[in-house]
Amino acid sequence: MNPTTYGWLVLGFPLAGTLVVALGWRVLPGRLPGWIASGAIGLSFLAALGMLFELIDRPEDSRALVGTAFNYLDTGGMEADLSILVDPLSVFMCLVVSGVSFLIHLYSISYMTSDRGFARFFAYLNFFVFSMLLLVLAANFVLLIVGWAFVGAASYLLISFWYRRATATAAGIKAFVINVIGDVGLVIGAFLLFDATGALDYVSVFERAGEVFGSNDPQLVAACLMILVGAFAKSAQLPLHTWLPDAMEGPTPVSALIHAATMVTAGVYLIARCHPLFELAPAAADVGAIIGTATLLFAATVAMAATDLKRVIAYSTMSQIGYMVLGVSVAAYGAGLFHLMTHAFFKALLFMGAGSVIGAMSGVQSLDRMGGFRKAMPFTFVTFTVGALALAGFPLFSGFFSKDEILAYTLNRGGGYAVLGLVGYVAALITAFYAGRMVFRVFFGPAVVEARELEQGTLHHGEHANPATGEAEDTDVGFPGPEHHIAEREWPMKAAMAPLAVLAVVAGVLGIPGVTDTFEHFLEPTFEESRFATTAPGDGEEWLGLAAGGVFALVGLGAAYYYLLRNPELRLATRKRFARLHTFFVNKWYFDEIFDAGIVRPLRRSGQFGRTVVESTFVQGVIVGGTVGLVRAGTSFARSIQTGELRAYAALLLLGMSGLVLYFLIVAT
Amino acid sequence: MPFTIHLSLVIFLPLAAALIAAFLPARIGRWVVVAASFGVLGYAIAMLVDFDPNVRDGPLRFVTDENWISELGIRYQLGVDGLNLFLIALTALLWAPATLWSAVRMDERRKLFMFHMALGETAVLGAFCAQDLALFVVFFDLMLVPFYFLIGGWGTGDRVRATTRFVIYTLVGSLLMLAGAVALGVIAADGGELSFSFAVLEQRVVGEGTQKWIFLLFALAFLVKAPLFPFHGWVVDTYRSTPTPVLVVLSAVLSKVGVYGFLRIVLPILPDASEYFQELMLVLAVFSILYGSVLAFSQEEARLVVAYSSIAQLGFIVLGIFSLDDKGAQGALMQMVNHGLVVAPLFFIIAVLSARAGSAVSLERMGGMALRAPVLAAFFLVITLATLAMPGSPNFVGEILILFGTFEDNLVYGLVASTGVVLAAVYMIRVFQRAMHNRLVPGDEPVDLGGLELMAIVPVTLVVVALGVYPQLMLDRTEETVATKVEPAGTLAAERLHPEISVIR
Amino acid sequence: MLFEQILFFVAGLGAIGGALGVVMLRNPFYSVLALVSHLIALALLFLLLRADFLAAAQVVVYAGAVMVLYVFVVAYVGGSDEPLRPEGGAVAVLGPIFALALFVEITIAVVGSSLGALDTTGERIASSFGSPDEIGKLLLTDFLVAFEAASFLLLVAAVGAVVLARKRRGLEDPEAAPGVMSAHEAISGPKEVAR
Amino acid sequence: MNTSWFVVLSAFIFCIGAAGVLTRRSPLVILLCLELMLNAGNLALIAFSRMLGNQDGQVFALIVMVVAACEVVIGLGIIVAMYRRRLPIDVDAMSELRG
Repeated sequence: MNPTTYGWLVLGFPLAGTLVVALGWRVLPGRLPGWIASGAIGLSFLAALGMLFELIDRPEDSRALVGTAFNYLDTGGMEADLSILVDPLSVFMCLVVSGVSFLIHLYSISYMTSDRGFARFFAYLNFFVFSMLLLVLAANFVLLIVGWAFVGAASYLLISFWYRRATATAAGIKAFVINVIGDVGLVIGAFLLFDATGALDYVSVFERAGEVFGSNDPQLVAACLMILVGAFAKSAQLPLHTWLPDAMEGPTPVSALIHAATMVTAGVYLIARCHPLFELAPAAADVGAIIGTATLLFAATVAMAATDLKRVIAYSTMSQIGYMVLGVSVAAYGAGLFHLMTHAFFKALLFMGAGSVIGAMSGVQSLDRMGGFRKAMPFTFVTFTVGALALAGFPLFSGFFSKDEILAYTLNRGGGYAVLGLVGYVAALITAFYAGRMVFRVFFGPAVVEARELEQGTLHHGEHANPATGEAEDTDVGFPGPEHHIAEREWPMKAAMAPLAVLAVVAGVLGIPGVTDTFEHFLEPTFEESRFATTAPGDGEEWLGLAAGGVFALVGLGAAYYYLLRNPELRLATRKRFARLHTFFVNKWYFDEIFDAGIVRPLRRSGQFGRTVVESTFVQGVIVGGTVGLVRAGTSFARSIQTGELRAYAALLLLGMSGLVLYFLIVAT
Repeated sequence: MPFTIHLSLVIFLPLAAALIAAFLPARIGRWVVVAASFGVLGYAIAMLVDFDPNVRDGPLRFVTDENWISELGIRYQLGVDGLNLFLIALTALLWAPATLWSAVRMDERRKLFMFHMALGETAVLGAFCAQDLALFVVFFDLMLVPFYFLIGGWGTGDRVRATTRFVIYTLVGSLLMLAGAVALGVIAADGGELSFSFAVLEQRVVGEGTQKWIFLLFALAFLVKAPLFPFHGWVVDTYRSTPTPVLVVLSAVLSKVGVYGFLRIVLPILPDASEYFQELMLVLAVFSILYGSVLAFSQEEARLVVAYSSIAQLGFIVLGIFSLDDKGAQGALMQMVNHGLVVAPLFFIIAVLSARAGSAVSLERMGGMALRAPVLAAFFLVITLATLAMPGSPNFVGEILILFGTFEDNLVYGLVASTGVVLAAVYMIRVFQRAMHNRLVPGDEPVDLGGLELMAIVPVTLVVVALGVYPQLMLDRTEETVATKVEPAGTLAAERLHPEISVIR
Repeated sequence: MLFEQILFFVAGLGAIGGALGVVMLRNPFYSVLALVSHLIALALLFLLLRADFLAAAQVVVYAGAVMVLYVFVVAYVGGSDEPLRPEGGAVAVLGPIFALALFVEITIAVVGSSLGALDTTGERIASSFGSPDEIGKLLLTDFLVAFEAASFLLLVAAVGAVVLARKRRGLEDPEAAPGVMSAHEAISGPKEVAR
Repeated sequence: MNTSWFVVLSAFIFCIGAAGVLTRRSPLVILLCLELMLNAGNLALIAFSRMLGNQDGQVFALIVMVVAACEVVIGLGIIVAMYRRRLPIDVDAMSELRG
């Protein structure tokens, strides 16, 4: 079969799954919607594999195929078909997305079992996967924007999935609006490209860009910056990141799928997809690199101070995406995308582990209340630790190869990039520290009540309260569910976590410098025309970078061990000593407050102003009042004649008649 | 054998049915009117099917051309082309559920209500089909009559005030337009034979100075009808008091007649003036977008959110039209239809919500209904997303065309306008969330959609989804006409901005 | 000729006198009688103008039948006197002035008219001019539509009069004789009758 | 007799009637004054008919008489209805048409 046929199948299965689950929500019994949805994604993954094999069979120079269904929009010179582009990059993305999604679907079947919105959850989740696949398969900017917005909508729906929680709905709105800002950025960017190249599909745009744009052409830089706005909004990079930590209000599988493994990495995909443009506009690429670096450092510091388990992982996600953005911005495409993949594995794994722990804690998410789960939850402990080690970049784990490869590339670019690379290493140290901190605080130390209960074989069921506000839950809708589920007791959860744990360990083998470069070789056709192919570090340099990264990881983990387990007093003392810095980190560098004061409140106030002043004084007063007043003045004159007195009417009639006769008399003479 | 469609039949079918129904008991009569509105819908569908996008000669189809008032050169001239095809279909599509809703839900002086609804449909269809300026004016003013009675007679709250404002505003506009139309006909004839036919007027040349003041007369009438800031003074009261089925057609269809007038009359007949006032209209449009969005954001009444959002949406439409670019105008036309398609179910949904919340109008009294009314929530969600022009909805296609058209030569206006897209996301998702999510407000009784409500909401929503999947369906059929209507003014604008092009020409 | 002139002045003065009587007399009953005399005087003038049929119709239908209707209604309503000069009312003062102005204007117009025929007695006419025969022919040929319309109008008027003047339940006291109102009712309106 | 005499006489009667309509308050008398005005019109019609030697004017006068009769019937009907509803028989009291 043609690879594009497989491509349509990849899209078709999740869509069919969405429709079946959404339309059959009332008749499908029990866990069936979950199985249908998972099956759809599984089939989609198989189709993606089919696409992969078909593509590999083809010669390297014909591995980019466009399949068109029908013309979506074609008017006034604009042309955008409903078409998909199958090339190594999109196939790679499809594999990651559908693969990880399948496992998370599986996990969700258990995790969401007792939730009232079981079918709704899977309909949303399938819709999300469909949208994400549409995003990565789209062959033009219009379809990309469609997928881009669809995933935003799915993300909104899933963040506010437990919609009786005020915090969840507020977080949903925030995420949605910031995503729309990104959409608008993309639309403007797409126009700037269209204006110059007269095309909207990737192939023509990239082809003609080289002809119409010089290096750092202002219009191209503007277009790339607008594309970056879109990418940053979706990938939670500074300063459009505030929605991601709040998005943790959604169910944990959602955090794992959308806000860790797939959707948030769309920005990275986009930059990689548009690399011909960014290479023509190095200024824009530099902006991407700098923002990526800033984000990775910022998020790492906040993750170090945060106490909510899911938020720690969320900030770590931001930080890791910062690495990816840095990678694809400095032309380390293979490395950036490699990190995207390994990150998807270990971050999904971390979230699943966190979900299991939170299940054991019956909804509590605070690290301060956890501890000593090592014995009570051995499976979760092992998998979570594997994930954390991969995140920390522990030597030979997958994160080690991917992250440190990015940094090696960056250092190798030299100049200002070296500074970015060094910042990256510092953040890597912090990353290792907070990765260790999570593991040590959750699984080590004295066992908390919940852990002891679990060791005796009973799962703790506490009061249901919103972890963010302490507000009692509305049990109608279900939230994590009246009953909790942990990996130790549910085979689907285990079945989902085990493969990911294995992948988190071994995925690195796809990209060991000098030994296996399967990964980069596969992606090569997409990036072959890159002008920066020469700046890639040699194997030796890469190994040097890896070694440095490994040392930082070990130091960070060691520090975490020393501070948290060996010498807890020192930890408190340090925290006291740097109290100001700590508060600054805990308050997330005050970004939320700044936005609130700078954008949200002025907007609300201008609404108030509009309603009270403009509307009542100007529109209702001057314009309406003026018009109505004029008409009223006219009518009141007319009314004053209409006395209702018959004789007055008759008199006027007579007067008029004598006037007329008089007129004719005068005219006649 | 080619299927022929007599537009007069389509136009006057509702009125004829209403007259027949007047002699029947209300119990039967209302169904006659409903049947007629569905008959019109059937006709409109037949017309859509019959409208071959590939025929390139003579864009006007299904023409009726009779002498009407020969002394004044006024003809009874009807026809369909790409410009009004979908607007006629929209009218037919939305009047059917609105009439159905009226037949079931309105129980006070029912026969009269149905009569006015039918008269309204006739008037709107006439205004869309008319190919003669005088005929257009007649139907344009005829629209006012039934709506005056519908709002004044069946409205809620301060309906007298609402009716007065509505009538004064639109009447002032209409009178100015009447003056403009007469002046245009006479001046264009230049002592020769009077004619008000659009086709003839497009050929005749009117001096630029004359064009300018005639433009202002027309623009005022159309802007009031739309409405755009600052001519929206009637909107708040009217939207508050109008009964639901009337509001549906008022907001979804009537407001489009005004902006349709820009494309049909102003741009092709007054190109110099359109070009001259382009900047002004763009400023008004952008201002409407921002103002409507910001105000929609701070409203507590669901209907008023939609009211102000409509001002913003109409701002987008005018922006597209006065970008004087085919893409922009094409997008504007598409957006007219789309806005109608989403606003109609939106008002039905608001009526449903308010019925569930003990006939409250404020968003504060609604909340958490999604759990017990999941079907309602699903449709509300689809419509909300379409309203805020989420990519994948037809509204997105309309908006992206408008924005692309505006960016082309007026980048700054386009950029400012695109913030309106973000604001739309804020206020629409806020309405959805306040009504559907969060805790259930005590006293609300969320029951899911019933039969009538489903019939009113579902088909239109399906059309929205279908257009979202295949927007080219509309673009194919409208492209050519829109381009010819925009061309005269567009060429002038292009020559001003890029003098080098005119040199080449 | 002289006889005609005398007759004109006599009849004209009679008509004017009747008209003035209608306007000036305070009792409506007398006004009606004045109108009857005015109409009869007019009928004489019609005769002078050779409108024989019309003169007859005027006397029989108008002065006879219609006026009888008036008399009945006046008797029924009870023609109470009214003050001739209603208190206040600029209209009452201005009205006659306007009327006078109009009369002056028309007189000037007639006198100053260049229409020569006004100063003649008129065209030569056949002896059958104005006879019932001729008028009847005209009515049934040239003016058939007007004739039919007029008859239809009469029908409508008759129906309308019946509708207007019939008794309405609930609006008045069905027990009380029309026109008789007790002092109590005059103050508080008709009382409800419990059935 | 010259036609102008008749016309002037007709104008005089018409004006008397008009003045009556304006000065009197009883609807009954106002109706009578209207009769005066109509008859003045009739007189003018017949005078001109004689002047032109054409009987059309007489036919018109006849129609006017019919209309007058109708008007009387309706007018009197209204007065009777008013009387039955105990409304004052006074045109100044009837000002429902006030705008």
